[in-house]
Amino acid sequence: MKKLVQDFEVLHREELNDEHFTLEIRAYEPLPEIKPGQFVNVLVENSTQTFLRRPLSIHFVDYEKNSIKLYIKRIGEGTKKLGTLVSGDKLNLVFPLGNQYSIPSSSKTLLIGGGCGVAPLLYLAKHLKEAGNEVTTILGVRSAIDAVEMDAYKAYGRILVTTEDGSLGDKGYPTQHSILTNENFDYTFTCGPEPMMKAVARYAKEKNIPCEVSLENTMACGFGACLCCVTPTKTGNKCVCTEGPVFNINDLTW
Amino acid sequence: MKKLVQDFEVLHREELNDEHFTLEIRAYEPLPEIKPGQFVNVLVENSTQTFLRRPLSIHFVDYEKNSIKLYIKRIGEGTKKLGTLVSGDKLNLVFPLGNQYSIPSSSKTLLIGGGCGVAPLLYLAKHLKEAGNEVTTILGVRSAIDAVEMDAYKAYGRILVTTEDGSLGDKGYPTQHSILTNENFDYTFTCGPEPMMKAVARYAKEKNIPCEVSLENTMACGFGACLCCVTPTKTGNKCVCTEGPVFNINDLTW
Amino acid sequence: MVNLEVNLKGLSLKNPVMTASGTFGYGEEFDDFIDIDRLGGILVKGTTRHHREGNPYPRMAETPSGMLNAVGLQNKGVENFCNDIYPRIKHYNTNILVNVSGSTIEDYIETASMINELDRIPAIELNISCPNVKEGGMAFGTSCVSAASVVKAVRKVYNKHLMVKLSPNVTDISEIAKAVEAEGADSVSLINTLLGMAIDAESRRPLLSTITGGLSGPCVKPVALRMVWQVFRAINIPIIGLGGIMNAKDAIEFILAGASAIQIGTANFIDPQVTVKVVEGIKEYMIRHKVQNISDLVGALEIQ
Amino acid sequence: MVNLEVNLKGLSLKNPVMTASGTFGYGEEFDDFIDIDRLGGILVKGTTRHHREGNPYPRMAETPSGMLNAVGLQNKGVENFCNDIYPRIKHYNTNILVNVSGSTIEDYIETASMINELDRIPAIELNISCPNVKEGGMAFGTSCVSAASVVKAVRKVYNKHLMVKLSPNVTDISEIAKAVEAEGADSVSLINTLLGMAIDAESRRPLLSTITGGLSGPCVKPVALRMVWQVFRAINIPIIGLGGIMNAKDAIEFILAGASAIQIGTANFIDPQVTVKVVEGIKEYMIRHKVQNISDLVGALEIQ
Ligand SMILES: Cc1cc2nc3c(=O)[nH]c(=O)nc-3n(C[C@H](O)[C@H](O)[C@H](O)COP(=O)(O)OP(=O)(O)OC[C@H]3O[C@@H](n4cnc5c(N)ncnc54)[C@H](O)[C@@H]3O)c2cc1C
Ligand SMILES: Cc1cc2nc3c(=O)[nH]c(=O)nc-3n(C[C@H](O)[C@H](O)[C@H](O)COP(=O)(O)OP(=O)(O)OC[C@H]3O[C@@H](n4cnc5c(N)ncnc54)[C@H](O)[C@@H]3O)c2cc1C
Ligand SMILES: Cc1cc2nc3c(=O)[nH]c(=O)nc-3n(C[C@H](O)[C@H](O)[C@H](O)COP(=O)(O)O)c2cc1C
Ligand SMILES: Cc1cc2nc3c(=O)[nH]c(=O)nc-3n(C[C@H](O)[C@H](O)[C@H](O)COP(=O)(O)O)c2cc1C
Ligand code: FES
Ligand code: FES
Repeated sequence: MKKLVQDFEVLHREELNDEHFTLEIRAYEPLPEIKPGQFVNVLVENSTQTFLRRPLSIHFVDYEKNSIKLYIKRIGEGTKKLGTLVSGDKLNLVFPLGNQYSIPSSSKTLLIGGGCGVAPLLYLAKHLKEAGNEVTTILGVRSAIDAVEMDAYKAYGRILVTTEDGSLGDKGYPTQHSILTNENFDYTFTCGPEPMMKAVARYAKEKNIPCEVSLENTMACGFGACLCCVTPTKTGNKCVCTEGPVFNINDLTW
Repeated sequence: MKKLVQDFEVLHREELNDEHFTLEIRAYEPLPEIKPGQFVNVLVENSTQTFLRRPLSIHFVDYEKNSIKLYIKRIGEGTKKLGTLVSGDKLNLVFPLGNQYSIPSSSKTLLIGGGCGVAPLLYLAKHLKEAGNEVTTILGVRSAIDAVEMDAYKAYGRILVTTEDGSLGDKGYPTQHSILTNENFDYTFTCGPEPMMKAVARYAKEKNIPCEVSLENTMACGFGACLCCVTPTKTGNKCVCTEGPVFNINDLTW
Repeated sequence: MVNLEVNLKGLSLKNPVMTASGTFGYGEEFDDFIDIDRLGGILVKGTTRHHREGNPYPRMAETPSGMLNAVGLQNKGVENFCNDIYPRIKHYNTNILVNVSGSTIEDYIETASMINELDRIPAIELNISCPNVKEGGMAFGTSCVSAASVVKAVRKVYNKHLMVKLSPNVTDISEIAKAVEAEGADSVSLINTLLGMAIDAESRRPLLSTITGGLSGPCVKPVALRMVWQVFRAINIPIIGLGGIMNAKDAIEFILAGASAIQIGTANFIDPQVTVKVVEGIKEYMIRHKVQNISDLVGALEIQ
Repeated sequence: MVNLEVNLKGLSLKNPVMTASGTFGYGEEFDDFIDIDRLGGILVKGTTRHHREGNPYPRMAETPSGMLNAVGLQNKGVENFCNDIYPRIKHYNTNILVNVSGSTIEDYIETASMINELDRIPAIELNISCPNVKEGGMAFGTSCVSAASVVKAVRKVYNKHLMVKLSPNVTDISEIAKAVEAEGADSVSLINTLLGMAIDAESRRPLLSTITGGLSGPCVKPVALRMVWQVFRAINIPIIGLGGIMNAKDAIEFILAGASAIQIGTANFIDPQVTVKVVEGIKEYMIRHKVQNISDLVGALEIQ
């Protein structure tokens, strides 16, 4: 999978709630094959406080429109600046980066996302469904207003929600959802805050099913050149940007 | 004259030709009294290459609209960025800075400008006329297309042009304009490239008439705090930002 | 309410925010913009025994997230300061510190003893680190022996608070800090500017008349923070931290690294009101983090 | 046509553009983005006698116009390099230089002598300046005596081009340069990273696991340029300049200051194609300025 540096054109920015938005961007050249779990490294221009690129998961790919969708949470200068882009603006990407989630077949798969960790799960759900799996996605959010894009997930399977304030779905964290005790799954995939992913990992270990997590890290390059993004694994330090971001929990020292 | 730090709102940007544009900006508070020859120091935001403010002469003041007009030449990052501002954008200014041109009365005054050195002359022409002087302005430009805002100057007196390619007015530099040999003046004021100002100074010395020039310099603060902007004078180094930008040529070591 | 007061070995500041020498004129330049009395202290321009014209134009170049200057200590000399400037500025209700520079030990002694006589100047900042003076201004700050010798000499004639400003252009700044502490410095301020250079590729000329000059602004902040942290672990007298502070967050970082007070330099050029904003920002941070005394934050960096 | 060839005391480069060690992996990481054979040379990762895991996470922090890193020379050791990596990358039709790092003189000797055997490696860059290794990596580069001793030892076992990479964290870099020249270094490269630090004011923690780390990027360019200029006037062997080069204009500045060739580091992370763009940009500058040979620009800074 050849990595590219390319300009994209912003097609559309959609505000999901106060913090989150999606950015749909179109490539000028035909997109290469992009796997679920991969990410892009975005150059934030016209900003004094973003010297390095910003890594963002690929939220969705539309080959017909030749576009990629990003799901972004406003955190600091960089993401805030991205949240001001409008249709027609240019955006420079290094992509596609990183490895990918495994795609089993004919299995009962469980996807658990929290915060902006939900970003890669939509595209993963699509691939899982296409490979003949049964897909259940649990999104853990703070409040009903944060439960966005429900319909998109529905297209690929079942979508469940937990809210911290109980305003929608089960109250609590996604790993406290009743379905985890009521049903059994063959595979689990997760992305989100580390404590949540660790809870999912504990659940998977208990149930003795495979679990893949997507890690974040501080990245300078995103393609294996700087070694700034290591995570400890059972076989030594590994680069999150090339040997991850997706790791099987069995490889981690969790 | 109290100096202020204030946000302004862009009312209008007008492209004069490929290189030059004017920016009319409105203050939220009533403008203080602004003298001809003074300048502002502008913060260029959202640009990675402009750490310091950019000094720009005050081209015109409209107290009724509570607005200042700047006349800007695209040079580098900062001025190019200013050339992308649109109506409604904010601009932070430190102003009014520097001293001012002298305003004689009932005199025959000659204003000579070249390049973006014309910036302060329009507002000066207005003041000279209001004080009962006769105003002749010579603008030296490269070609007819650069002879902009002629009507504005006309409101305050006679406007003459020299072009380097002879496409409008007298051919040559402004100090070669025939009027300098055909008529006599009591005062001369100039702003523009140093070689031009030096030619004007020579002319004034020959004719034994007062001559005031507006100098540029590298500025960090613009209000006398850093001493980065000195120019040598007969009485030692002087700050261009507080003791200038306007100097009588008799004080300079030219 | 939160308590921003700082006690620097007897020199008490109403808050930790001071201005950096050479970037704040004599204070008066900022009267239009802020109420100077709200600051912990102001450091006036580098002052020398004799009048100095400074370096020729050009003296300034912009750099990525910073600037180079080659002012070269332009000032009218200490006598002029005592007779003309001091009477004009002594009314400020804040600590006025004079930055004392020199080319020889005798210069420093002369200048410091004259300033010693001024009632309303509670401290001097001994500048042994200015990179823009040919005749040795910086050399004093780049070896322990010479740094110690100038501090020792000045200590004899100066009996108020003696702050010593250290040069970052050294292999081991904590050694220099220890040397000046041993000679009786009451505090150290760091960093002065890093020696740098800028070139215009098109004209093939240096951008400064002096070829090299002093680098300041946010670009130097990581180096400055590191040095404050190193010095904090090496000495027992208070540290005044500076170098690239643009806002309250930056100021807090220096305090966490070990600075008892901070100075703001280059940022004054970009926002002449930055100093009072930093005072307010520090207050806000303390309230938000439930910190009662600013001194509780000094060196409070958490290391596992 | 313009001639970009550079001869560094026997080491000939097709153009002055090389990559900086630790920022370009083993070259392979850039195969997707550029044709590496178009570069004057590549410096592969810092290589040590033994396998090193490097420092714990987090290893990186963004700073104004730059970044701090604390990678800590993560690499699989020189044997792994010779057996596994070298065969994979030796096909590149450019100069491959190995950056040799160590904690003891013996380490340097061992590593250098093993690299000496590799046909397609025409030179090593002796890293006596890495700030991220506790056991002395940087100490070697911060005194003339120790710098000289390691160069002397390596010179005995290494008979190809010996480039020595200098630390900027010193009082007088030209003294160090002279010391390594005297021991037979064929060229010097400068600068390595400046020692810096970053703090998160909110969590009150350092942003790097090692607290301090190495600063690189445009923020250090003024310091790097100044050092190249100082060293250029002090020694007679060629200088390879680096520190914050982002484009051809920056590269030209280093060459005017005295660099015979340049290296590009951090910029590779932001634009993985920057190196070839700089080659093109230098060509364009030479044509525009009617410079026939790049060597005509070396140290050609005009000073009145
Ligand atoms: C592989 C990968 C995929 C990601 N996918 C997404 C995504 O799909 N959507 C999304 O909204 N975010 C995603 N992130 C996180 C995103 O990169 C950061 O939120 C972003 O870089 C913050 O930039 P900023 O300029 O807005 O904030 P900054 O001002 O840079 O930082 C604000 C805070 O965030 C922390 N931070 C900054 N950069 C990172 C980083 N790279 N990793 C962890 N913490 C950081 C800082 O320490 C600081 O405390 C991903 C990160 C990685 C590594
Ligand atoms: C008192 C004063 C009044 C001015 N009035 C006007 C005006 O009315 N209209 C106008 O268009 N310009 C004016 N200028 C010049 C204007 O400030 C510069 O063109 C501007 O700062 C360039 O910024 P930049 O970011 O576009 O270019 P940069 O990228 O900063 O610089 C491009 C080139 O211009 C040179 N340069 C940068 N800043 C200055 C400076 N302050 N003085 C001299 N050379 C500089 C640089 O060395 C470089 O070669 C004035 C300057 C001063 C000092
Ligand atoms: C224009 C200018 C002039 C300076 N003059 C002096 C001086 O006279 N004495 C001194 O000790 N430091 C002087 N400095 C250094 C500053 O006081 C300060 O140490 C340095 O700029 C770093 O802080 P900053 O990044 O906040 O500016 C000067 C700095 C600048 C930018
Ligand atoms: C992530 C990273 C890793 C580095 N590793 C090494 C190294 O192994 N050996 C070395 O000599 N320099 C190393 N350096 C320093 C660079 O080679 C270079 O000297 C420095 O970054 C300045 O150049 P730049 O500003 O162009 O990046 C590293 C720099 C970075 C940013
Ligand atoms: S971010 Fe550079 S190696 Fe992973
Ligand atoms: S620009 Fe600072 S004194 Fe003039």
